[in-house]
Amino acid sequence: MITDVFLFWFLAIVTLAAGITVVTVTNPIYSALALAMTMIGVSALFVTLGAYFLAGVQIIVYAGAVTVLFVMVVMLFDLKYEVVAFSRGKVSGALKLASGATLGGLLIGSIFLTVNGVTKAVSVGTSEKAGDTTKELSRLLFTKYVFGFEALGVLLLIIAVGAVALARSKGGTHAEH
Amino acid sequence: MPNIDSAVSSAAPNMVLLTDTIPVGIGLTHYLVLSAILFVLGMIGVLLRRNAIVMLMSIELMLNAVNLSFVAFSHFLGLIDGQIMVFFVMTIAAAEAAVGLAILVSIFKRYREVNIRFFEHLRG
Amino acid sequence: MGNSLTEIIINSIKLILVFLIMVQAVPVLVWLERRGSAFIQNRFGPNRIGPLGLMQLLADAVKFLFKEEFSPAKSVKFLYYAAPVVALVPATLAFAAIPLGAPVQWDQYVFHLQGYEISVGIVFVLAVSSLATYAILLAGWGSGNKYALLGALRASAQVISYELALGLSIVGVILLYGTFDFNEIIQAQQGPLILHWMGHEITFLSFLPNWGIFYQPLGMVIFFASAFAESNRLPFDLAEGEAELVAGFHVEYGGFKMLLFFIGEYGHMLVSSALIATFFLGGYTIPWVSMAELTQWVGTFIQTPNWISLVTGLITFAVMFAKIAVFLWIFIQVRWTLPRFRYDQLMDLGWKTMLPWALFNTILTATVIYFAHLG
Amino acid sequence: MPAAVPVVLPLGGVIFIAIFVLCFGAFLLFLASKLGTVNPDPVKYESYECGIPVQEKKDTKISVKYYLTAILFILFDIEIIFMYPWANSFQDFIKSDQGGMVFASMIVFLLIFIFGLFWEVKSKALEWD
Repeated sequence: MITDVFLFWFLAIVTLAAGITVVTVTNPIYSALALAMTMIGVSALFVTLGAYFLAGVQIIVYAGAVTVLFVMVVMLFDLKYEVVAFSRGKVSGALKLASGATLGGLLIGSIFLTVNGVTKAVSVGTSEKAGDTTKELSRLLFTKYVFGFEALGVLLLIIAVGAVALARSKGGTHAEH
Repeated sequence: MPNIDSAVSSAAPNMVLLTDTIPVGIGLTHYLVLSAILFVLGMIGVLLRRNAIVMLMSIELMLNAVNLSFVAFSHFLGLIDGQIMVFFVMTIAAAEAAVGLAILVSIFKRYREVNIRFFEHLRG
Repeated sequence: MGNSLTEIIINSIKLILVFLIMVQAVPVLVWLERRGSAFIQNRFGPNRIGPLGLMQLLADAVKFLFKEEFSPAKSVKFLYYAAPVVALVPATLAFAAIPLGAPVQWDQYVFHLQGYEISVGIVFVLAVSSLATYAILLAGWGSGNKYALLGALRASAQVISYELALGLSIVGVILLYGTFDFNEIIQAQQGPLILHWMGHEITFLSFLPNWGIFYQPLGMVIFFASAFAESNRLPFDLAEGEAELVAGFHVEYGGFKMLLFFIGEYGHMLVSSALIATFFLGGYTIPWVSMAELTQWVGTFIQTPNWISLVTGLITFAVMFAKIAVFLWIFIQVRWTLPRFRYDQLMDLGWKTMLPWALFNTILTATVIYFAHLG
Repeated sequence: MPAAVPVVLPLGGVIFIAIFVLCFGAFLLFLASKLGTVNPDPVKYESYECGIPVQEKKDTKISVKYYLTAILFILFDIEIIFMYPWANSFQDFIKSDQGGMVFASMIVFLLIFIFGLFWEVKSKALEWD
């Protein structure tokens, strides 16, 4: 039990530190790398929650694909340190920070107020064997959520077509001259 | 394998408060607070940063925070549905990043600019 | 990592041992590569130091350690030094997840001859190896050299393109065994090859072992070819096309930093070979000999159950390494036999040839499994 | 409460060996930097461009092809990831007589996938010259 607690705090600190780095660092390349670290941290937190398969998918999709795209784009743009990384204007900046803090306070407060009322369905056996979570996940995905699954397939197709069309349109990256 | 829906309804009489079942250690609250902090971090990033790429990264951060709370709920409530939602959110997030970056790259190629304030001046 | 301090310590030592196996394999592979290439090209290769030039490894290590350590003036120091260190991680993590031998039973303890048992092993290995792109991109960006950056972009575009074919070719294997767990896949490949079709048993092939290669020949070919591209080796080492790109993403690296990249690359080869052996060649099992027969045979020499278990584990470990060695030799042989692809040919091969064939393999496997279970 | 104990062993091991390898690599680099001779020379610290004087360019033109490849990779990668849970439990579905439905839904998904791939090839988004 003590190792569990230790693991959670370790991962939480790593994830939060990486998340803060994403927002505060002025060099976008370090932002992207910190984002990758955040993804890995969140994936490890998934493991502590028993979502083994999702943890793997999180790394493959986010850290292995999406963030690589971010890193590549930053490299293509050849962006160095920014002079004006943050929005100017002291009043508006303070306002934005304050609104962020307010939202955070509200969220955390509501979590503490309501979490006691969250009830747990006792008899539903999420098995402790990880493979079973995966099988359960795919059973639900292909029965209850099969329509959403197909819809996502269509969405991905549209995005693939759209991304290429965007790149080939006038002014796009692959425009024909 | 038990059907989830029927299992929930049949289990309704002996539902227990989560706080009763967790004597020590890490509970739902920990994960939810962590996810809330990550979400707020992402929001502050979107509000404060001017680089459009970093803003997209902050949006990814927010989506990750949501994923974390989905999985936490799924684990502590014993329902797999949350994990499937995470699956969907991941797909949407990747699609959003792909299209967002495609637009950014198009604009950058033309105007060599990623500052979000510059985007206001764009006219069709 | 375990519930008591002893378990934690034992597991830590085991993990470090697995890592050291990987690191120690690298100089041997380098020696093999140099001697092997010399053999293929009818020359001698390193033969001055020690018998068969074996001591060359030691000399090289010392040389690397005493080389001058410097970084180009335009490099981003942190990323430049981080890249070779990061390059070590994916291969190590992936290698530790692959079972290298039968579990050893010692009194009430069970030692698995693998770093950690993960029930979603396949997904884990794929996830970890998808992180290998970062080392390449970091090296290219950190060097502050435009050729390095170009090489890095090329290499990473190549790696991610072939990751698609690699990931899709495994779907057939997962369909076949219905699990992500390496140990279960190895268990399922024991015994003779008996095909099931609509409730009938087809036994005329039962002189063959029940290996995945006989079910998934196309999947294996695609997996093997993608593994070459993933580890950036010839005929896919476009990142290193020295004619136009000097030496690719590691042009500014020398001395020990280069050696770390080497360990990463050879580690990748090791992982690929081990994965092929696990998926398609029965892993650590011996063909035509079941585990029970092996234990019985060992039992004729040794009496103590602990030692029987240990010797059995070591024998299976040796078998696994023999299988890995075969594929490592093919890696080396191919490198010195085939010429390099052109970049457009490479991308065409990945996207327009291997991806459709892998799709075809998936559909075929699913259809056959579906109809085989009817009746 | 679902027990979280069996998680700890692999996750702790992964984190341990990752940190160990990072320290190992950093230590070796440190050792090499201490042991090696230092012999500075201004030319040595220039970028290596085959020995000719370094050509300074303000903006290096890098083909955006790489980036389009990366976008297409993300999309197809996700489609492949969707096949993993399906492949993992396809035989279980067949055993519980849901095989036909699941098989059909996957075929529809695969057709969408194939159509997307076909479209990309046809629109020459994957051409390298």
